Amino acid sequence: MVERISPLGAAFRPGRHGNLTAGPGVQLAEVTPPAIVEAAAWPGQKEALARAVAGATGLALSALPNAGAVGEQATAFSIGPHRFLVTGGDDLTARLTEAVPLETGTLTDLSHGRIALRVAGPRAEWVLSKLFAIDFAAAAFPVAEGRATAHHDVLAQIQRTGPDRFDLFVFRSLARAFWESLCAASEEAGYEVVR
Amino acid sequence: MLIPCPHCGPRDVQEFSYQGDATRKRPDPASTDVHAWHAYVYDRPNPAGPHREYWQHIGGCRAHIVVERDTLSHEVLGAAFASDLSNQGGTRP
Amino acid sequence: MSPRRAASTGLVDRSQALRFTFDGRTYSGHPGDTLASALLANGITLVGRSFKYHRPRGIFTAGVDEPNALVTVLSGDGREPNIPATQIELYEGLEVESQNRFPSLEYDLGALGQLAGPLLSAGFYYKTFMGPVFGPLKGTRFWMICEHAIRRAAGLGRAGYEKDPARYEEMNAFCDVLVVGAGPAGLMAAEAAAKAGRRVILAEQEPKAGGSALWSGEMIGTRPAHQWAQAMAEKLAATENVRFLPRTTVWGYYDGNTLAALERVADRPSGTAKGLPRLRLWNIRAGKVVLATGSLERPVVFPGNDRPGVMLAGAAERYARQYGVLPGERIAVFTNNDGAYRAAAALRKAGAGVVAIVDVRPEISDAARALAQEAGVEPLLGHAVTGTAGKRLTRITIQRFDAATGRVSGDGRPVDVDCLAVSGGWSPTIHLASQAGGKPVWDEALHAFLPPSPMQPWVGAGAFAGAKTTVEALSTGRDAGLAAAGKKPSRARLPAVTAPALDPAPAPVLEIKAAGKAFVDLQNDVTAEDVRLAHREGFISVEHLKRYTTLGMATDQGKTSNLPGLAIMADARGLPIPEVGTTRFRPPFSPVSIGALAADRHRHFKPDRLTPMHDWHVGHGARMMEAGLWHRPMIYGQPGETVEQAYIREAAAVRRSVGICDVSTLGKIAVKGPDAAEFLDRVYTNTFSTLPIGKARYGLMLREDGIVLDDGTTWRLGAHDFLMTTTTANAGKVMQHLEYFLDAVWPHLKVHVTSVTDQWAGAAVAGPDARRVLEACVTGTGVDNVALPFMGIVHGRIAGAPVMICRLSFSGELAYEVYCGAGHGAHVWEALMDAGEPFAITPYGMEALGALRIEKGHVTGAEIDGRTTARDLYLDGMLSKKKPFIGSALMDRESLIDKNRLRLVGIVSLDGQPLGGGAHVVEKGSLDELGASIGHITAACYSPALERHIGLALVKGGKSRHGTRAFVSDPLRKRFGPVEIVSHHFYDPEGRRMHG
Amino acid sequence: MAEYSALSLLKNALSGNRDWRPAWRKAEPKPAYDVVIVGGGGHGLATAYYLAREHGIARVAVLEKGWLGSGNIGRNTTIVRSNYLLPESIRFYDFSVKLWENLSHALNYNVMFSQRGILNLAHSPAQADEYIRRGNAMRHGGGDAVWLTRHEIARRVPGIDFSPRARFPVVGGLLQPRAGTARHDAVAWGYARAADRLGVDIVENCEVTGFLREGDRITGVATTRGDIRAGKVALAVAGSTSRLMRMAGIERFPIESHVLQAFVTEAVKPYVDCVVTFGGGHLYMSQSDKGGLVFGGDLDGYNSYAQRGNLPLVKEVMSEMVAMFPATARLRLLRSWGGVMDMSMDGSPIITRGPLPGMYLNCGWCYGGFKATPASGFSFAWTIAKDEPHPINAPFTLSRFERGAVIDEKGQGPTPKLH
Repeated sequence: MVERISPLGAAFRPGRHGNLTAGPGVQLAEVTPPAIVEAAAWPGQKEALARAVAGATGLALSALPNAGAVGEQATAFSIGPHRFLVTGGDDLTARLTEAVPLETGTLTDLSHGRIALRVAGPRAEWVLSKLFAIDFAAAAFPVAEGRATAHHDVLAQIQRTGPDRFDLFVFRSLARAFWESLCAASEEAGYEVVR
Repeated sequence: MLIPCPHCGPRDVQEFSYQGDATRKRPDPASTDVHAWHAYVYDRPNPAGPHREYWQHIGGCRAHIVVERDTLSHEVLGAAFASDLSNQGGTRP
Repeated sequence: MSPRRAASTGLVDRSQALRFTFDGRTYSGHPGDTLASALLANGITLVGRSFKYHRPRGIFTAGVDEPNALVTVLSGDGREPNIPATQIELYEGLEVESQNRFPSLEYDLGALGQLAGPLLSAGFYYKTFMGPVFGPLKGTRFWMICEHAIRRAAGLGRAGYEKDPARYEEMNAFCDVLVVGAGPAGLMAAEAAAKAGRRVILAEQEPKAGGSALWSGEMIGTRPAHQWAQAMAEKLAATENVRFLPRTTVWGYYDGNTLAALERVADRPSGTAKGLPRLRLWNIRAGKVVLATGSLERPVVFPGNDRPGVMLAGAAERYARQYGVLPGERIAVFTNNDGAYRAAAALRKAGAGVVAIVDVRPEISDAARALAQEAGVEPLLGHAVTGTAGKRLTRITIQRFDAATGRVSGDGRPVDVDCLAVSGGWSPTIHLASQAGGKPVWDEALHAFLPPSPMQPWVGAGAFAGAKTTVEALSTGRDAGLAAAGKKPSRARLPAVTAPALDPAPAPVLEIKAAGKAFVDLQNDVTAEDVRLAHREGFISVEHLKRYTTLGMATDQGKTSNLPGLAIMADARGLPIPEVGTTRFRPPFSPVSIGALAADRHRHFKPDRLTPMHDWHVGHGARMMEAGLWHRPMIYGQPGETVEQAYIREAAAVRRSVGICDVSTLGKIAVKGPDAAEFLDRVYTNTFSTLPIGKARYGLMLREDGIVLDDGTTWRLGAHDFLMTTTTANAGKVMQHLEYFLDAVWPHLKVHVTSVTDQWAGAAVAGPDARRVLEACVTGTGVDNVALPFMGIVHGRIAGAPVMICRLSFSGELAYEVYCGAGHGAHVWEALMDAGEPFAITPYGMEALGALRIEKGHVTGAEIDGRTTARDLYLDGMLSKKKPFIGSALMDRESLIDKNRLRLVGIVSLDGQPLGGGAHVVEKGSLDELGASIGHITAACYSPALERHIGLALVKGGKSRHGTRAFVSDPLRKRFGPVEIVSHHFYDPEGRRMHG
Repeated sequence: MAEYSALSLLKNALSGNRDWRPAWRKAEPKPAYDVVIVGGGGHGLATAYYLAREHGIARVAVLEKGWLGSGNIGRNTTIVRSNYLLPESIRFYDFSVKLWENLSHALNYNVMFSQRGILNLAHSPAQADEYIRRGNAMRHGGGDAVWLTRHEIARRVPGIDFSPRARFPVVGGLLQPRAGTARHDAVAWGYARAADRLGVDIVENCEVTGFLREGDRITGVATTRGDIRAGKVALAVAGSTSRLMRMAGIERFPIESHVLQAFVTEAVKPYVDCVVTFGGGHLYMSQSDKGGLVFGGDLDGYNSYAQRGNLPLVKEVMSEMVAMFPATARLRLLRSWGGVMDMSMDGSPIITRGPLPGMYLNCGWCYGGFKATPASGFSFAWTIAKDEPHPINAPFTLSRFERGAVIDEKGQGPTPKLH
């Protein structure tokens, strides 16, 4: 298997940076999973698609807007009226292909096209609020839910994977620029880049 | 200004791309009525008051939404998925 | 201690000294001071010069409404002009200078302009400077000479040209209730909403909460009001569901209850904690808003009302109480209302001499009388100040005044003073409410405009809403907070307030008419006479008044001048003030740094979009260029090579052996579903439903109006699975185009589109040796002519990575596009470079790509410019006659098929000199005598294959001119020369090479 | 002696400025006129002036619903230029610039047209070619245009980001030296005063509420101040065109109303001399005589009649400002405002007879209305007086959309927000 090369390049600088007077407020990491697949349903088929994705991944996934699920091996969340972003291991595409018939919808492999960046820590909401015009408070954005939003030209599909942990899926070609913005936004809180 | 996306909830206008008048009817694709095509492509009601219009949630779920909004006050009066309200006129091909 | 420091310290920490410089001289102040209070404490009352007449000016207010005391801050990371001294928190090392004076603040030559005073009446510049009608100064010349001098005299501070190194940030916040203003009303509102469980943001423009409580001298409960406010603020700040933002000005009220605020986080030079922004822009989306923005005092207009030493009474009181500073030693008070009496008492208590209270009213309340007694002076009722003297105020003149008729009588009585505290009553600060929509409502008793009825979900409280006392402020504040939280008003007891029972209603007198210049807009030097002149000339609507005289257009946006200006116009027109109207307030409430509005994009204006091979390109000497957001190699220059030499070498290598080019930026869209083929038939002008699996086809798209939108190849990967490619520039546009039709027009079609531009890295391998390069590295598939015919697609591996190869050609050579997962892009690229080494594989950039496509006559964005039709580009063959498609209905309208349209041709330089994109084509003429343009060159290059300078062009008549001579006419680059118009298919028109 | 001159200023100064006459009479509407012009903005007033001045038609009323000049004549960024690409546009706007050059004299009112030049910055070789194409088109069309290299720009305009870190490096720029800025309000007032002195009635606070008709023919207008009959009714109501057309029974029309915001900073000493536009986005900036930097960018991008915009566009424009002139981060935005634009389907105006008998229409100015004021008034007056277009406005018909003869400067097609 050929290893994928991270697009972050020299912009990825492990270690602590920024204002560390109160310790790093966030950890930043690249956490791109082996497989990222966009699953899209035909009108009226989103529930069937959610069931199919659930069956293939073992996730408890609902078809409600913004819904999502987080598991050990896989995650999924709604990114549009008929769409989920599903992540998992190397066998994800094969499993989904088996589970999702053409009558339900289609699958598109984005394993190379999207990069997952993780922002975690007590100041994660604060840092992300600098970049996105959505409400990151736990009451408004519960764990496992997803949001599709944008920071200027950078589309981001965001899942809350823990009380103070968010995984952001961005276009690969823009990942380095966005990473730099993310680091800059994190300087005030202090940040640690972890592998 | 906030646009109430039926999928994502209310979002700032900066996430949306405006696509204009949503009352125009696209003629039947096979139609050769140039006047009807001309009206569809060029003419707009452009009311001062409630206006039905398309917004695409381009910085979000990418759905097209039909929004009713007052052009005098910018108050949003309602929103629905465009896919539930096809603007294709004539017979369906 | 400075003689101007009062005995009581106010809220200033005198245990610590802070040094600062003003115009190069060093002074000292304390934490808690503003620059204004520190200057006053040092006895400095001359601070600036006015805009037009360069008159000496002092400190007029103590807050955001300051029109006069503007300085340039030098000690930040860059010069910052026009900052009110009242808005600068003092810090150690603060360095400021005064503005709009030459050679010095004390002796300003600009003040000589005052001699021409009557000539410089409102709008004088519209009536002169036109200059002569004939001769060298005709037209606009004379005016421009005059203008040059006028521009130098105008302007306030001087701005710098150095890049601003400061950090600016933006924050998005959501709350149930936003409370604007942390005075007594705002504090109560925030507390009430917080107790009801709402998420609350409390924003206060000053460093400390309290508003008027900081200097009212009142008691709330058992404590001085400022202590009560501080305790409330501390309690709220510690409350989980409250965010208290001091130093935060809410400056814009936009649609959808979105408000913009500016927080001064670390507005001082570096040395603050790393990572802190200088300013932070808050975008606040609030469920409900409580406006508790208080009120602003307005002056009375009278001759000489602008001298340093004249200030608002509330400001004088505030300097005495909050800052422990005496604005003068011999102070007079001039008022039309009771409020100024409290100021008089405060000033006296702080240690100043109060020498007179001049009141236009014939009678006053008992409470006012008692305060006058505290101030130790008998008020002069039915009197007015009618004149002043001194560069810095030394004397005022007092005369009898009849408030009913506005008439002045009797002899002037001089009184020696060094400060005059003036009050014309208070106007609610309704700016944000006005921005939110609606017309303000006139209140006769307060002689002021109250906020309009809400057009957006806000609730008013305190003086903003017309509350006349602190008790009312507390109760309206609490009710507003509850209302915003969706609760009913409370009957619980409010803290008691100890305050004098003053009459809140001012006398309706805002101007004293007497001889001498009386200023309405202090900064812009608009006088009462200017307002009357505007009236005489018919500029009587408020908007005309403002525009004709510049009243209210200065940096303070008329905060002190608005109402007096209206009152004078109303008087001139013989109308009540509300019938003259008021102007609509617009954002921002107070000036906002542009850096803060650019926020993080101050340093990252647009993201850099990089291909998977970007680092390789840069590492191998590529010179990169912009292509939208993308960075693409322009050339891979070798030492000593010019751009032209490099691209010629690269392009020649493609024609001779083999080259490789990064095409990852091409837009790529996955089109999937049972109706995908049908959809593509509707979207493209040609047919895709007949395309076999494993093959690609070139396609053309039109807009609805029949103009070409984009072109590209689409690959059929499965029965219901297509990969569409678009041009780099139009990828987003095409995606939106497809999404629109699928969502809004044909939602019943079962088709999904997804952008996969970033999923795939692409490399074009082109040249006679291209196949041999692939043969050397591709496994798992053949790449020979049988396995991979022209427009065929195969799947295999290169260096272990899965690849998809399509044989298609943009260069006209035998060529392949090799696609792989983007994460493998650099890996596959390097493997191709290794495999190509025996053939001297040459990476080529955009310039060579351009030259190769010009030789082939392929169109790109320069020809598909949003105005050309398929016929213009001789792509008629792609217009299916068997089916309708987007654009088919309108593409043949009469003007779109006109013979004289600009159509695509090739151009060959006949004089051996280069052609340039953007040059025009003419039938005759010269650079001295330009001919009529018959078209223009869209792209040009030196063709290594033809060894000539060639270009593509759009010219009238197109093909019909093939074989004719014309001229390239490029006056901008001073190039004129003969050309031949030829077919745009310059090179291998039969396509033998790419099919080979 | 001219009513306005240095001498008259002096004379009036000596008499305490008490003898100035109103700039225009507050006329009462008469029952009938030869021509009624609806819209007391720049174009309507200019049309009235040229009708009276060039064609001797003085029984003319200009009806303004609010205060004179309350529309876009007083809300724009004051730029006058003719740096267009297409021959129809070049001919029209260059004609306008020529009128501008003598306008202060013609009106005896200083409109402060200052020919300080406009510089369009180009940031890539492709963009440079595009601008050079335009500059060459201007030159071949009889206009003025000069190409400046990066170094010439650096010398001429301090403060532009020439650092290696600039996101969109400047590769060159197109300069039109004869372009510049003018004092916007003065143009309305100058035309109003000059028209008034020629006998035109300017009626403020007079809103048109409907049309008087005989059959198909428009014979006058109903207003809040009574019915007014007219031989010809001319509409110059950019921003409200669709509303007026609806009153005339035309429900759909090739116009969308959009809000455009504009901005001004606090006044500073001379900072930038010419008008500069940024090619890495959409921004145009100049400095007013008073010292404020006046600038604007894109439309907010949605239909609006509200004369108020929203925050995202404000931030976008400021970002571009800082990208172009990094030091302006330290300047402060003083005021923003909004105007309602008549956005047409190809970005070009409509100046024509019709669409109903007795009606004449001037609309669809998009961003371009201010600089067009003199030529628009001149050619509209010609069209009204002679019942045929002047050569400069002949291409700007309403029927061009149906024929496909669009004048699409930006190549964006029928998407008004992109023009």
